Amino acid sequence: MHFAFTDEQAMIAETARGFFAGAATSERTRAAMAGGGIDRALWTAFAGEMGLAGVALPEAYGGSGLGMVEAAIVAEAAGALVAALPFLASSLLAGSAIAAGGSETQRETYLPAIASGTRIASFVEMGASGEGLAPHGAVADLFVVAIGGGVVIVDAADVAVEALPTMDATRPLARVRLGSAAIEPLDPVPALRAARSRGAVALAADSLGGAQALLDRTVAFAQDRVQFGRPIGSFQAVKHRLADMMVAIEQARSAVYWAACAIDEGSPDVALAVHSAKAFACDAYFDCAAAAIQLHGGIGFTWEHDAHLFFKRAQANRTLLGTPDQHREAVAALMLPRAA
Amino acid sequence: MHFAFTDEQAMIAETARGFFAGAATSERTRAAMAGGGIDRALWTAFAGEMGLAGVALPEAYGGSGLGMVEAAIVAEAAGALVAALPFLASSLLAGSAIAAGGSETQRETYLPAIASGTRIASFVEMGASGEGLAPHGAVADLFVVAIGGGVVIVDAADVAVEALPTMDATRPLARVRLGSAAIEPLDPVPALRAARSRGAVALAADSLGGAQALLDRTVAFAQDRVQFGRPIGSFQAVKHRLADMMVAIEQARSAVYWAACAIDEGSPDVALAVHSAKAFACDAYFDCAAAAIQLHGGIGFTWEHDAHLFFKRAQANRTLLGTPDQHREAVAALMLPRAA
Amino acid sequence: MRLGFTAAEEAFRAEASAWLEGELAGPFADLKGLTSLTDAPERRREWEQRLGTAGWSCIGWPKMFGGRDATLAEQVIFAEEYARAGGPPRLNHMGVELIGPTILAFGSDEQKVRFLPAIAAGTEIWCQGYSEPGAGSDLANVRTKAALDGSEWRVDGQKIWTSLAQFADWIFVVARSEPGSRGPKGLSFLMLPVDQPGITIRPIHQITGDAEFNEVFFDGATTAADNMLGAAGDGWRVAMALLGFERGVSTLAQQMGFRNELTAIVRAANENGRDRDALIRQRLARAEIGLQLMRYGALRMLSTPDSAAALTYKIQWASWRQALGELAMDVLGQSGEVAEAGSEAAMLANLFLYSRADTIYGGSNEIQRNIIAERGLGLPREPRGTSNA
Amino acid sequence: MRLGFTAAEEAFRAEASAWLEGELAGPFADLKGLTSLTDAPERRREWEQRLGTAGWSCIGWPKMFGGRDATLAEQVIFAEEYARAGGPPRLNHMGVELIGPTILAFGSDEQKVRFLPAIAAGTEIWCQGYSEPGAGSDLANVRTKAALDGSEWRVDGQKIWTSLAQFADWIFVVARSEPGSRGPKGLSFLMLPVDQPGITIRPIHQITGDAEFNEVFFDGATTAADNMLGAAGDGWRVAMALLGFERGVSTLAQQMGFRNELTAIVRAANENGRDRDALIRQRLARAEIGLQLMRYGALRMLSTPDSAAALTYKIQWASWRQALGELAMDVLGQSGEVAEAGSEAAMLANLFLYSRADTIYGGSNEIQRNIIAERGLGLPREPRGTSNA
Repeated sequence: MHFAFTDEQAMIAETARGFFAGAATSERTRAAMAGGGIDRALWTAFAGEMGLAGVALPEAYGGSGLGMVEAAIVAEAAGALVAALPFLASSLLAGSAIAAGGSETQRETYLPAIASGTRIASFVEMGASGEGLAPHGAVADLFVVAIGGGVVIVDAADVAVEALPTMDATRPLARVRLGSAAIEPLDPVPALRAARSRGAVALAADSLGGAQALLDRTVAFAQDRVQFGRPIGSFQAVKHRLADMMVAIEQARSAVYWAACAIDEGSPDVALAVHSAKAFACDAYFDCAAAAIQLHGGIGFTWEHDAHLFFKRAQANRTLLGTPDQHREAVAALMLPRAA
Repeated sequence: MHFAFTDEQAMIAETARGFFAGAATSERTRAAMAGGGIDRALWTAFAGEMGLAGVALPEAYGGSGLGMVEAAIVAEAAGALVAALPFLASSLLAGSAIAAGGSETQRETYLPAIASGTRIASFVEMGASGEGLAPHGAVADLFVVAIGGGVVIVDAADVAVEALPTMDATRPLARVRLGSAAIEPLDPVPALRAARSRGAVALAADSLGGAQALLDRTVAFAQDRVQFGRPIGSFQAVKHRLADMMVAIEQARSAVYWAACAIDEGSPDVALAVHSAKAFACDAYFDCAAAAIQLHGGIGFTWEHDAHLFFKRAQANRTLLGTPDQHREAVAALMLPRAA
Repeated sequence: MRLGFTAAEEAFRAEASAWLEGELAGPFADLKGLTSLTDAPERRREWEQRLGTAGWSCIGWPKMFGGRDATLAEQVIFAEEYARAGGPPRLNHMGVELIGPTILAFGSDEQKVRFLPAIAAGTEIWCQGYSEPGAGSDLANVRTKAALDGSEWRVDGQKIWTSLAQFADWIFVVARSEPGSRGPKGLSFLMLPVDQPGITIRPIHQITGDAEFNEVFFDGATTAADNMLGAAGDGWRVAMALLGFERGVSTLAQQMGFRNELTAIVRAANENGRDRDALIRQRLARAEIGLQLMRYGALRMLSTPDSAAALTYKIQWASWRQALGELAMDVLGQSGEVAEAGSEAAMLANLFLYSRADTIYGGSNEIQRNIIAERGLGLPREPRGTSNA
Repeated sequence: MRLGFTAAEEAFRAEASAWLEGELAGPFADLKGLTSLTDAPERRREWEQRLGTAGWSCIGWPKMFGGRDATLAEQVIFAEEYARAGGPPRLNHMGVELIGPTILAFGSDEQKVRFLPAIAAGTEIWCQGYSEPGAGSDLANVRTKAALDGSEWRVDGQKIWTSLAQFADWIFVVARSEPGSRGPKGLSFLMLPVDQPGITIRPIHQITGDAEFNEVFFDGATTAADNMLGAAGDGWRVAMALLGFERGVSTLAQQMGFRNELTAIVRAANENGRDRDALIRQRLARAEIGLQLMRYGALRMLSTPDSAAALTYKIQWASWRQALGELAMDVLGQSGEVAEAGSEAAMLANLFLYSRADTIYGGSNEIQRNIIAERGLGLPREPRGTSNA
């Protein structure tokens, strides 16, 4: 029992943070937002030189063979800069599904390209309508599609993909329709479980990174900005709201890494941990984003300030892969089996 | 359209406030709490000399013939001192039921005694178990009982009444069981509607009075109490929480008098108004009581300080005649007839 | 205490309703149900003028200035009927609701005749210049300067967060007319024509991508010497009184927009089945209750102008509407992320984003709580720092 | 990063579990599931002694002082198993979790030998004297005086909010030993026997009617000169370090009580059908998530002692438990108003009332937010007034 990063994990965290801080600038992110929600150069460096797209994919298929803790570390670092790249869609959702539910051939066929970033995958759960919303779907080369009781792989050329203007333009959604496309089935139960749980934890980690970045930026602003002759950070209303952000973030941190460990260790409480992390961290991110805008005052809701990028991503994180209410209801169902 | 007290209403408010401030002292209330939850001398003066128990009962039966607005004014004044008297149970619940659903004979028989305070009535809604909880039931001489689809009057001698130690000892509950008692039926629909709506608004008004009293007392404390070399009322955390209390209270005030007017004027939105007032004012009272204890610090949760009297009454107000959640659900049902 | 209306008032309601319905089903049908503050400015200018010619623009004003001497109850009724009929947001809100009443209260007879009829007729649209960059919620920290130069005031400085300046003919500003003065002293209240070389407007793009707000630059802007409300140095008093008018009948007009938004959310919940979710139902009920309490709070303010409800109104509506925006998105779910431009869902998504500003502009929630605590409850004032005036 | 335990640790778990189950099914069955802090003090004293003789009282301490040199993982496991077995609240919490570790850190060898084994053996129960009347959350504002009088310290003054003083043999206090000193300077940390003429204990009745807290009056109370921890004038440093131990393994013991409370609420909801109410389900889930995050927060604190999680823990648990109390009452509904004495419902009603104190004592939520903002985020300190030291 040691609930702190190993030296190797601390190094990965530092590397990932450094990478994003240098590369995922506001200018580049805004350019990506206007161009499909992907910074191609960032993605190439991230997946290629850095080898981070495959951080949690098996070594045998071109990944680093590390765990969900390491993937969460990377997602947290990406979230801190609201980086515009399909790490969630390609690696955590589609990649996890293929790794967990694919045949040997399927893994050999798809995972090396996903790990190296040369092919982008996405994931979509479809309702009875035969369509659904896929994150980064418009830039995907292939899709993992959950439909009916099955989970299948399908090439982007074989489905109808419609790019949709999305409030969070750093992770735009595309509407995907499955026609009579050629499909390859995966083992559905492990595939879906892996995609959902790893995706949820990655979103929770992204939220943690975003929330912490907003706290850091807002603290810096509150120390500099003077009103009524005092730095606004000296007003208790401001101090206390920043303190509340920290309280929420520290809990979110516990939640994210509890859930990541639970996945890696195959703990019996993995479902509880994943639902808890998704619900708590996404709510914390939203609350922190709301507070950050409020504490920045007028400048905080202008387009030129980055606060809205975080705010919109926070809202997107809440709605993707189940809302906080839905994940809490899932926790309640675990607690109250009789009444569920 | 004039949404402010008339001169007569302002005079009633002043009179009632003056009466309770002078008579319903902490010492007397605490003595009443130890003795059945009724200050007999207070009740005699309130109902007798002041003639306030019958404020909203018809003049023909010994009341003052005024409306729910005036009854709310009195309930608000009583709430401000957490006065221990059965105004709610006897006048607003049982008295309203008999006035609205009684025959001429029943009104003549019961209302004058209720208006003069010489007989105390209570009200209880019973479930399938044939029992229920009646406020001030242990000191009641008669009961209005809602059971099955009917509403009946029954003498206290003809039912089993068990006094129960109650968290809010200013309005203790008694368990009442209906045996094979002699009963007189009322017209159930108007009787139940009158008791529930007038009772709910009276509880909302009691909550308003209590919340405002807590705000006044806490503001005074915050101006006097020095910590870290400053009056605590100069700390923004304290100021802002007091401001939030005021924001809630002003809305509660609008809610209470909107609902009271709606009853008096027979407005089409009376159900919306009553549910809104009960939900909002009871929540506001609870929040204010919680804030008052917090802002008083250690002294606020001692037995000797009065804060807990308000806190417990606030909680009791939330649970009597439907919780805030239930009243909000009723509002939702009005808004969303299709899905109700 | 009485909430109902008399038969005469109900007759007035019928008249107002009939006129509004007729216009908004007929020549102005394109504006019916519009909610955006920035859309269709030219048509909304025509609507202002139509209201004016029919005498429905500023009904509470004296007849001699274009009003109809309407009673308070009639003003309440008109606001209700305007909402029920789906009237669009008033393009000249600042003129009708803020500067008009202020001119009525502080203006000279000449100023009243010069300005009020043009507002009532919808021929002169107004905007407001209060906030300045770097001052934020600190309204007394005005740096824009005004100097009397012969028969004209000359104004230099900058205002920010000026709503709808791009559509306005006139702007009112608070400027420092006594050099070296500090805080609320030495300020004057001036009215300037917008269309002049000394004034430049630059839109501020918000979180929605729209630009309702603007920066307004004054670089030797001028206005006639008698375009000052009150005396020189009286600016703070006039400005504060004007803010008081924000809590008048105009609150009912504002609430009409809120009602439309809530109705759209209920409709969305009906359509996607979220109206069966107990959590959503609670929040819809809270929204309904909150909106009703705004209405009855406004009626209390109007019936007793110095009621405590007035002090709490800004934070009440701002917080309510922000929560409404969050509710809207939670009703829409993921489809709110990809709402089609022009759809009602897109309007709600916009509400969600835009309402983040509600708790900031016009005195942030934090400032409002200070004001409530200090003015409403008599608590000690916040210590002012010394590093800056 | 690893949450699981080794096979050796699991063997330790089995041993601890077997012992606890045996005792709490056997000789101490009457204490199993007890949650009150004030009930059954004599039996709980016997339980302390039973833990002591079996070596399970202070397992993280060195063997020579009555511990068993348990690893951190073993301490976590023991806390979990203690909870699972339904162990009662530790009567000697202050001794085992606070003063014991402080003596280990600051005590002389003589002090360690004198005090630690008696704590581990459950023969000396401790309480804490920090707060003073009028000082509230302002811990540095200590007025209780200590003066060295030959071979003894003589203490005069008053402490308040002293938990469980009525059951204690020893009390530790912070007192002003340098006359005329102010704030955190000039304080000393003293340990005094409770049973002496110079000490009077008066219970404070709380909102529940119970009296867990006390006022403690020192009127020429004495203690031997060497019953001081650290040097004279070091009191603030020792006291702050002691507060740090509150965030150690003892948090896991505290959480065990929280778990019992949440379990009781779930049981009540199962029984009265409120477990089908979507609103209650959300709140139960929030409570479960919050409790789990306390657990994992505690494991982070224990794994990385200077983690930011430590700074936020007090407000986290206090706010969580207060919400838990409200949830309990909302699950019980009106029956919570009339809970029968001794019933589980009465325990929950008590939780509801008592938890109002959680956000006040031990540093109120407001003080905690100041500490987090100033120490955790580096924001400017709150200005201290000048009217009072």
